[in-house]
Amino acid sequence: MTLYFLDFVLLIIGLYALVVKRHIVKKILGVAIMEYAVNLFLILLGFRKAGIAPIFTKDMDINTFIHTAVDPLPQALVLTSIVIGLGTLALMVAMAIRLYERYGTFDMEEINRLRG
Amino acid sequence: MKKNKQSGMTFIVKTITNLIIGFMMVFGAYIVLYGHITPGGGFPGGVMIALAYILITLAYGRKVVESMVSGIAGSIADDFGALVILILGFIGLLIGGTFLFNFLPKGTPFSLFSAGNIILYNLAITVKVGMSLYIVFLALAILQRVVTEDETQEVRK
Amino acid sequence: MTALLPLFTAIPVFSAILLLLIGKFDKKNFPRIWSVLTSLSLLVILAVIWGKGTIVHEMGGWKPPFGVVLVSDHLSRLMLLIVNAVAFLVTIYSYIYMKKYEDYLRFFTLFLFMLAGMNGVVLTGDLFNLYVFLEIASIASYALVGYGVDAEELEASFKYLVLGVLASIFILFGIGMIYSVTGSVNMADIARFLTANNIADNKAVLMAVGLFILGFGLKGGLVPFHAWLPDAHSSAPAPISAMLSGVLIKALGIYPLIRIFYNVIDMTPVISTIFIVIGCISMIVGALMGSGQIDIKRLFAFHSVSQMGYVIVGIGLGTPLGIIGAIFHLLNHSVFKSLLFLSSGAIENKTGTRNMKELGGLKEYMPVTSGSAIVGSLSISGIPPFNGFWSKLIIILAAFQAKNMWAAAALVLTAFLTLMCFLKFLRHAIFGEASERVKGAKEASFAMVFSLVIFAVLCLLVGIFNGWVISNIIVPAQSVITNKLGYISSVLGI
Amino acid sequence: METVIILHLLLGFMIIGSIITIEIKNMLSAVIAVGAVGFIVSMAFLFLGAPDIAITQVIVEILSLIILIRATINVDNEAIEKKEEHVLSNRTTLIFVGVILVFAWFAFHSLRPFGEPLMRISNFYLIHGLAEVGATNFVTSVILDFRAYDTFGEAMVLFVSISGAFVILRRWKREQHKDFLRIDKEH
Repeated sequence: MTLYFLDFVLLIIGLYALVVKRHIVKKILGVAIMEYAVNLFLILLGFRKAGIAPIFTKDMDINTFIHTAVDPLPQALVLTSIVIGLGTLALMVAMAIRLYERYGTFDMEEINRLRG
Repeated sequence: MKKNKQSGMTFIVKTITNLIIGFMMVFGAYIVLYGHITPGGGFPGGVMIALAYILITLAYGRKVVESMVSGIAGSIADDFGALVILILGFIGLLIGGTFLFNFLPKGTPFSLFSAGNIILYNLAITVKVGMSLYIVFLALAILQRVVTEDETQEVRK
Repeated sequence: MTALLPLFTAIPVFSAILLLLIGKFDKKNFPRIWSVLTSLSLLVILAVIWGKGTIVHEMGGWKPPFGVVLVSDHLSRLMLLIVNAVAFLVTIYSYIYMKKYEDYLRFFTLFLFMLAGMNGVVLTGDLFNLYVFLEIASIASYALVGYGVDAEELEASFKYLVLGVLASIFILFGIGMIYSVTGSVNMADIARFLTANNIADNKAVLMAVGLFILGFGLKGGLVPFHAWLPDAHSSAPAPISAMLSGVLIKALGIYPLIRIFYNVIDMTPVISTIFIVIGCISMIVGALMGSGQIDIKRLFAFHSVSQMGYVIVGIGLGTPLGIIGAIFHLLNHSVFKSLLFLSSGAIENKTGTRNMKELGGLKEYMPVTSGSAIVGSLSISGIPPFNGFWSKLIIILAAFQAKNMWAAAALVLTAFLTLMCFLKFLRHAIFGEASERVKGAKEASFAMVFSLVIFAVLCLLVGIFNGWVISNIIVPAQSVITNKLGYISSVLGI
Repeated sequence: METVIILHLLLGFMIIGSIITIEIKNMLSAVIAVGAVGFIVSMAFLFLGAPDIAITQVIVEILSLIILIRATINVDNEAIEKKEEHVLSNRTTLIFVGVILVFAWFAFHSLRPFGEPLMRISNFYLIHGLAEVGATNFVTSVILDFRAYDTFGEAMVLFVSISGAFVILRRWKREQHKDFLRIDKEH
């Protein structure tokens, strides 16, 4: 339980950075931290006590493997969401660069004011 | 690799890059090809190969890398990677009646060609992920130089 | 028949990639023709599978709870109709409109990906798959909002991107919690597990419910999280703001809410009151903030927020009549809101400004565009012969029937505010004396006028034949929503 | 038992690292701090028995670090000193966050206890994976065969974000009638 809770605290820290911080790159870093927190939460859900990685090797017996392997489904979900996070990060950095080029500053408040 | 002196980073970085590039490419290829036997798969392998090219860009500057894999060739390879995934899906739809059906024979568990068209998907995803991340890095690199030129100090790129 | 379902996402993706490949050689005509053909072919496929009951397609040949499954029941087909019909007409409209921007090869690629993402969201029966296709549609729309790469558009699309990613993270966290409690990601399997073990009231599911309302509410532009909507919809190119307001906030925001809170997790009284409260606030705040606007696109964007409030109130009421009214309003709103945004695009294209004060007397110079704008404004404010009137009437009746006086009062007040606001728009922009900017304007080109006229005719036809539309399209969709056990048995086949 | 302790330690480091990321002034060191948090996450994945995800996390982490450093290297790296709290006054955010944390604490108690996942669907994958798919890496068999549609969708997500980044990054000289479109600000 405390692992889930600590992970949720990490998510809240990322959310805090996203909402309160005015620097665009800090907002992007906040999003990155929230992505880590969610991915870690999904893998934490799939962990099995004294569980081994779901990779079947030659010297294993299939029956003991089935009862000790960790849950492969959340890992499939997390692999997808890591790459989605990379995609959104690339888009955000591209926009940050262009915003800096147009407004000359990374400060979101300044940009809102200039935009009128 | 022609070593033009003025662009790219210091000599030390260049020699280290020469040493590492071979290892990164081989390790990336291993992760992709054995993705269904040992940990790894299309995505990490593809990104690793893209990182090898990005390392060359950082160390030697864009001109050297563009001569090896140009932006246009990269985007065409990217489109072909995506097309291969789609075509495999459609073939599965024709043969097995459902989209993305695994129609190739499954083979013996620990051999290389053991899991039907999983290996084909892995290769297609490697080409797609690797090439698209390489191109987007080139785009980011190009723009970065333009920004610095506006500030009239030539950045050694 | 089941083999046709994956085509809804495969064909737009296939033609988008082909577009990128062949577009390198012929940048001018191939992209536009090809995307019109693609959206037409999707409409043809929809016509083929229209009346066939619930069709289930198991991806990769695996039985539902183990593989990903595509479910096409009446509700999904209604949403497919809305998404693909509006997309087809918007593609025809942007055939000419996009000339203003040079590079429209990437525009049509991203447009087709957004279409594929929305079709994927509407069709899938799997919670995580819904998240993946929601991401495809959202990322395509972030880039499309910032397509003009101008100072305002970049700022608006960055704000939209940040809030969109926030919503996706909350949705993924909610999916994780549901997975931990029920052990599965397939919607029908979750529903079966929750009803079998009646643990719908355990705290983890409640938190997941909260996260879903937060995430999908943000994607649907409901009030506490609507900050991005006016900027994004007004600074996007006209066809994109028509797609965003007309279809995207419904397919990514409202449809998942309906599907999850009626077919997966039970609609408890607590959730329905939350829906009604959010709906009422959205209606009133959207209408109030809309009335103060000068820029016609921002005015339409704020009214999108308030019209979505109507739909959410209808859904929150939970009575069959309320749901019928909500879905009917969903259909109507996508027709007349796309019409309004496309006409604002035509006006901006020809007169160069979106400022109501500077327009005036458009009816002499752009008769067809102003005619369609009049039809759109009348139907959004609920004037009898047009479609908006019937759906608003049904929702108000449902509110009275459900003895929810607060909701009924809010509904009537918003209807009145919307009417006032759009009369002001008509008086400023269409009637009155012509300003110097309008004098030089001539009628929009044929493709733009064509889709405007078709939307206007649809507004009128749906308004007149509302009886037929309700009984043949809306009631089957409503019966699917309220019949949760039917959904579970048709998907899992038990 | 000791994996739980190690995981608590790692999570503690992550929280410290992310607080450093937010509060530090120089932008470049903030990016480095996020890189550190990312690598600790990858270590946690190793302890949780997910080697695939650890490799992917490390590699994607390196790439996002390069892209982030690329964005912040040539620009003024000092954070904005102006008054920070503009969105919500400190007290309301703290109360709001406090309420969420308390509710989350009770919600996480009714989740499955850590270490005993409800393996309803995954048992099918583990039992039938070897026979019907033939891949010994079960995560890959889930990704590329049982749920191949997710990976198809996700490959397209990357494709969309790359062409989206190109749309944003393209050098494009709009025709001179750009100001013609601009809304007149002085009205």
